[in-house]
Amino acid sequence: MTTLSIGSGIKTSFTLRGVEFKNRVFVASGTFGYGDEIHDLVDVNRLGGIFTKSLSWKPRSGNPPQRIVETASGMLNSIGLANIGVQTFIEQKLIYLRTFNTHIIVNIAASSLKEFCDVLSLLEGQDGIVGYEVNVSCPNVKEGGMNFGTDCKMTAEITSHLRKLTNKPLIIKLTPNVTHISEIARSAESAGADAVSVINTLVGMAVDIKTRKPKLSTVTGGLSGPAIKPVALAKVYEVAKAVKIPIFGIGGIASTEDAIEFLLVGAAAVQIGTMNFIDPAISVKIADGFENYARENKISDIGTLVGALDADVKFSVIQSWL
Amino acid sequence: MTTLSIGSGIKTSFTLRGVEFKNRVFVASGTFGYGDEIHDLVDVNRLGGIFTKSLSWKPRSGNPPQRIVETASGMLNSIGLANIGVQTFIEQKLIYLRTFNTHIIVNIAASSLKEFCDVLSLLEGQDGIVGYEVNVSCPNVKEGGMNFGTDCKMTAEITSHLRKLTNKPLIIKLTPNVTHISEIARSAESAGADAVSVINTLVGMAVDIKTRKPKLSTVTGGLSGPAIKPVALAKVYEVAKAVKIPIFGIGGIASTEDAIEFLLVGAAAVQIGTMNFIDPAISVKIADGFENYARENKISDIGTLVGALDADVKFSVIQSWL
Amino acid sequence: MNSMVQQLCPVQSCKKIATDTFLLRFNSPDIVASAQPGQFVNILTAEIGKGPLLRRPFSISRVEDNIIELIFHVVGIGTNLLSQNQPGDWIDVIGPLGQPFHRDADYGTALLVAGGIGVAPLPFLTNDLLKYGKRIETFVGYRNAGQVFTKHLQNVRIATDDGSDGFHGNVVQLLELFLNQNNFQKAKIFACGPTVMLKALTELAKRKSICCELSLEGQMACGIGICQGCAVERTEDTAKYALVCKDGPAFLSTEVNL
Amino acid sequence: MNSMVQQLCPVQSCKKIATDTFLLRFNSPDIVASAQPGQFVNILTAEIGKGPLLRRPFSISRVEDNIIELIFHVVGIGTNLLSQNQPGDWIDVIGPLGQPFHRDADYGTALLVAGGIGVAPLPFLTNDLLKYGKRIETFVGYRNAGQVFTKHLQNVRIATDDGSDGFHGNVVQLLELFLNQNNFQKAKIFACGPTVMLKALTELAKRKSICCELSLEGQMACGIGICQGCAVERTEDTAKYALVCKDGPAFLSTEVNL
Ligand SMILES: Cc1cc2nc3c(=O)[nH]c(=O)nc-3n(C[C@H](O)[C@H](O)[C@H](O)COP(=O)(O)OP(=O)(O)OC[C@H]3O[C@@H](n4cnc5c(N)ncnc54)[C@H](O)[C@@H]3O)c2cc1C
Ligand SMILES: Cc1cc2nc3c(=O)[nH]c(=O)nc-3n(C[C@H](O)[C@H](O)[C@H](O)COP(=O)(O)OP(=O)(O)OC[C@H]3O[C@@H](n4cnc5c(N)ncnc54)[C@H](O)[C@@H]3O)c2cc1C
Ligand SMILES: Cc1cc2nc3c(=O)[nH]c(=O)nc-3n(C[C@H](O)[C@H](O)[C@H](O)COP(=O)(O)O)c2cc1C
Ligand SMILES: Cc1cc2nc3c(=O)[nH]c(=O)nc-3n(C[C@H](O)[C@H](O)[C@H](O)COP(=O)(O)O)c2cc1C
Ligand code: FES
Ligand code: FES
Repeated sequence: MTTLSIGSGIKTSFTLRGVEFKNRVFVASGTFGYGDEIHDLVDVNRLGGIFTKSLSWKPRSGNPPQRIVETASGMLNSIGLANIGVQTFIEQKLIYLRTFNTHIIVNIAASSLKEFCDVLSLLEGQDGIVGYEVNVSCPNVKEGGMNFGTDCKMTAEITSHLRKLTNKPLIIKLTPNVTHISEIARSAESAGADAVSVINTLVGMAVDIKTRKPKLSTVTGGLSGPAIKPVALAKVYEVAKAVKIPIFGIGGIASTEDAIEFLLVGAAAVQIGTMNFIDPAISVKIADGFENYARENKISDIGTLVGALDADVKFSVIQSWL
Repeated sequence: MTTLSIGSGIKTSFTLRGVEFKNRVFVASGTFGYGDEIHDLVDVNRLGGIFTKSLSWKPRSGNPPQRIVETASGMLNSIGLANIGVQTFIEQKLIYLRTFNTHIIVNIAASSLKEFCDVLSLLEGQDGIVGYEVNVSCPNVKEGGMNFGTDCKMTAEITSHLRKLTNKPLIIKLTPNVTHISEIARSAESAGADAVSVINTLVGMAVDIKTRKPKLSTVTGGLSGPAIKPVALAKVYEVAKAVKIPIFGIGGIASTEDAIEFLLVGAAAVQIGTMNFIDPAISVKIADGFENYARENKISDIGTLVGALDADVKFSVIQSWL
Repeated sequence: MNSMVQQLCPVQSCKKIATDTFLLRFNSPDIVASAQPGQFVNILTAEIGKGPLLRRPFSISRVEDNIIELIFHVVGIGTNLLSQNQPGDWIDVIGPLGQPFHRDADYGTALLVAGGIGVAPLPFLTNDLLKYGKRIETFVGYRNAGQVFTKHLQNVRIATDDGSDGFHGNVVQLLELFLNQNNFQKAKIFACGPTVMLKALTELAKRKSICCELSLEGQMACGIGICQGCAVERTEDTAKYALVCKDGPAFLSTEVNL
Repeated sequence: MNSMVQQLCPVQSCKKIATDTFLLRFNSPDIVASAQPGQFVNILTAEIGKGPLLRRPFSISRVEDNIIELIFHVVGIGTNLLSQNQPGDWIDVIGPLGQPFHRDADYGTALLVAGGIGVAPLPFLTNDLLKYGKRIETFVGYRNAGQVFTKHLQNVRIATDDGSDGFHGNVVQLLELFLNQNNFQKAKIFACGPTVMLKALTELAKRKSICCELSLEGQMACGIGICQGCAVERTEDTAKYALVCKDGPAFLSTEVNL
């Protein structure tokens, strides 16, 4: 993990709470498994890091099929956070993950504040985890299933509790299904988050007109893929205007050009999600793409692109008449 | 306007506050002009009705170019509600629109409660307008540019004021860029709306990585087209569960099958937007498509499809873990 | 485990062989080297932006020298694009994927049963079973005579829904008739086809106490076990769901709830 | 107003004529019947789901019998798909669209100026101006010799950025040289090309007091005046913006702020 800049002399690395990441390209939670199934098809060691599938306290079997629907330039999923549970993860996956020459950030999901804390506490004792991403797009069972991430107070509460439990990078992953994502981001920042990830999936649905049933067993699911890229960019831009902590930009990234758009609007790094399914090597191609772009544009540090958007300030996200 | 059901014996019409519409297929505001430029390419008289471009009190020249960006299966627009103003509309367009054998619903946009009221009052005296659609996705100048449609109180206030001014169908067009669209819909319903239109565009953006500038002059714009269909369906479904008034379903409809999905999740009628640009005859094809579908499935009234989704009630929009 | 690869493969030929049915042949020494009957490949049917987002899964129908053969029905946009391939075109393929049929179990006669395009994996399976020295009886059901395709199969009996070829009825009924007339000591069913057919077959296999392996379909996003999209319910309690792409596509009929 | 139509038109031919440049010919008696120089057509480059969402606008380059000719550069996915057309394919076209060049004004010599693929509308214009009995001088600028295409043009002078053909420099410099050497009583410029070129030309026309008409490009969604997407700023006060698709694409250089 010492190759922080490549032979080309271009600085690709960046640091978050003392952790140095070799570059700014990551794979998004739930779209890369635990890195074991896919490593035949992509050199995971070339990545800035891997965000694991969301882990909960107990294993979750997930939602009944049908869990996937293809849509125009996108897909809906309703996996139901199927995962092996944190204990099994530690026992079965972590040893293998440690052999990778890249950083592992564990994504945590839970249905209560206590569960979030329990999962993180258990992970704290383990080697090979550099930080945590907290998936607040989960229903809070106590609050009648209300989504944690749609509420500033709940987001702040989770963040501040977890903050007390760890000194490692703590990244809050925000849901886009809110009126003002910047307010949620600010709550996370004030409560001690080191970074935010923007965005999780958009709520969407699809109907089978022959059976007249929803295509997904859970009626609605999460929309991802190139279709949502414009929304994701606008959310990252809104958050970047509101907070000082770094942002992981996520949503529909399918090329180096897409990823650079995210850097320019203010993302310090990007996560590749759905496109891993279509081209398992895409993330490494984008890591290479960043370097080529830097070379062609005589940029010595990819970091100079972050927030380098040349935008007319008189227009703001909410004020422009659409 | 008496052909409410076609020779086939299939009932295609429906009624809203005493106004009968010949079928359930409409064209969406801002995507059909005032019907005059496009009538060479589509028989407007075959439509349930036309929603006009948003009209404001004074003419609006709109935003500087670039106003349009193509995205994956969608487009961003930042037209800036360019329109000729309500007075010119009455003088120059309405006479011509009256010659159409279809219903005209005027869409109103404004930056203050007073402007909404003034525009509607002026239109009330005119023949040839069967109802109003109110675009609440506009910034409220008084409230520092906060979008009317993101706030229950402001939405209710506009609705109740306009309700007092007209006895014609009053339709509130909702923005999807909120946490709980059903709450906004309920406010509109309680305040006297006859129907809601769901959805307006999603906030999105795009960046030119060569110039490092936003592609749209206003930085962000509105995303429309097939990319947003899954989101639109989920929003219509959420609203349908919350209110009793009819819903106009809008968002990415590109085929008869798409439109039927909207009916099944609870839309009483549909509006076609972006796809008018790609296939100007699409709306009439969908009107025909509804009849063919009804014939093949031995349905005597298209209305029986509305809300006929066969969904497992134990899952709700917000509770399912994505 | 598999040694799967992602490759651009040159198309050798793409020909219509029955109503809406195409035979596609492409070159891939690497996939051929490790492919086994019952496995599948996942194909990008068009460059990004020129077709659907997700890859499309297809059973490996036959291998010959360095060539992979697929047989597929045109049912939507992806298969439509795939059918337009011509010699000289290149396709982006990931494979071989999934678990193969368990061919080495203890049985004398292999009963191969397919509904419609479910026939696709049978030629490869047939070829392999012949090596194991198994007796093979094949039963294929189609909607009508126009769809019938039986090349590279052994001892074929045909059923058509409209009676235009072979037995008038469905393929499970045809198999049942055969089972009633013949007495097997040890048989094993290998089946592929629509879910409704596989359900009926599961029922029949249970009644007749015949071991039955099903090749399932399932909506897939990744095809390699990372998205958890292609879940199918298990019958046993160990884990509630199996993944069609990783744990299957071939499952014992007693393992899964269809 | 136009009598525009939406039609499926049969492709007659599609050939590469210069670096990344294609000539597409398709049949449409209806569009030919009303087309005028400077107008354009709006084409669906692929069926829905098999290409980009929006139509793509192209100037009508020539008409001949019932055939419309387009010349285009492959710059992205839409033009790439369009270039793959073959005789026998059908394309969905809306046209003719927009306002034609104002050819009937009071001038003796027409100075036709094009940058790169801006040459596209000139053959149709040339043919028409010859009918009006105008003298024509044509100036075309390209990046390099490989891009040069001058068929159906009159009295052509070429500029290339790299000097590999004709004048070494840009086409506006070439025109200025020509204007300095010749004295015109009444000339009118008709121009089409990249915005940066049109800006320089506007400047030159102003200095030389020559009437100048520009064919603009603009990001379009509908092409028929209903989306308000293709706005260009006007110089006069009457209305702030004009629509490229409906009020243009041809505008006097004094009418618009580029
Ligand atoms: C393991 C496996 C092996 C298969 N082998 C074959 C084969 O050898 N020959 C063959 O003709 N077909 C086979 N199929 C089915 C084939 O994948 C689908 O017919 C194809 O994906 C349809 O794509 P489309 O774009 O034409 O249809 P569309 O209906 O437009 O596809 C829409 C979406 O639904 C999915 N889908 C549609 N039908 C199916 C299906 N039956 N199973 C799974 N997903 C589906 C598509 O992948 C896509 O995501 C197999 C499926 C699986 C899972
Ligand atoms: C009135 C008019 C006439 C034109 N005539 C010609 C012609 O005769 N020959 C020719 O080669 N080109 C012409 N163009 C430009 C041509 O429309 C674009 O090159 C084409 O749309 C690019 O599509 P693409 O998918 O290949 O490129 P992409 O870059 O993938 O397109 C992305 C988006 O940008 C738009 N776009 C890209 N370039 C342009 C452009 N220069 N002008 C307007 N929109 C653009 C596309 O329409 C699309 O919406 C004309 C444009 C206009 C407005
Ligand atoms: C199949 C699938 C599973 C996902 N699982 C998770 C998850 O477990 N936890 C999480 O925080 N996000 C999850 N996501 C969301 C992604 O990490 C990402 O935020 C989202 O897909 C948007 O990025 P994309 O458009 O690049 O896919 C999942 C997405 C997909 C498509
Ligand atoms: C170019 C354009 C202009 C629009 N103008 C308006 C408008 O003036 N008022 C309004 O209420 N909605 C406007 N809309 C939103 C549409 O009416 C519709 O709600 C939205 O586009 C989603 O539908 P679609 O995906 O079918 O386009 C506009 C949309 C587009 C694409
Ligand atoms: S298709 Fe992704 S896990 Fe099976
Ligand atoms: S492109 Fe729609 S108005 Fe010009």
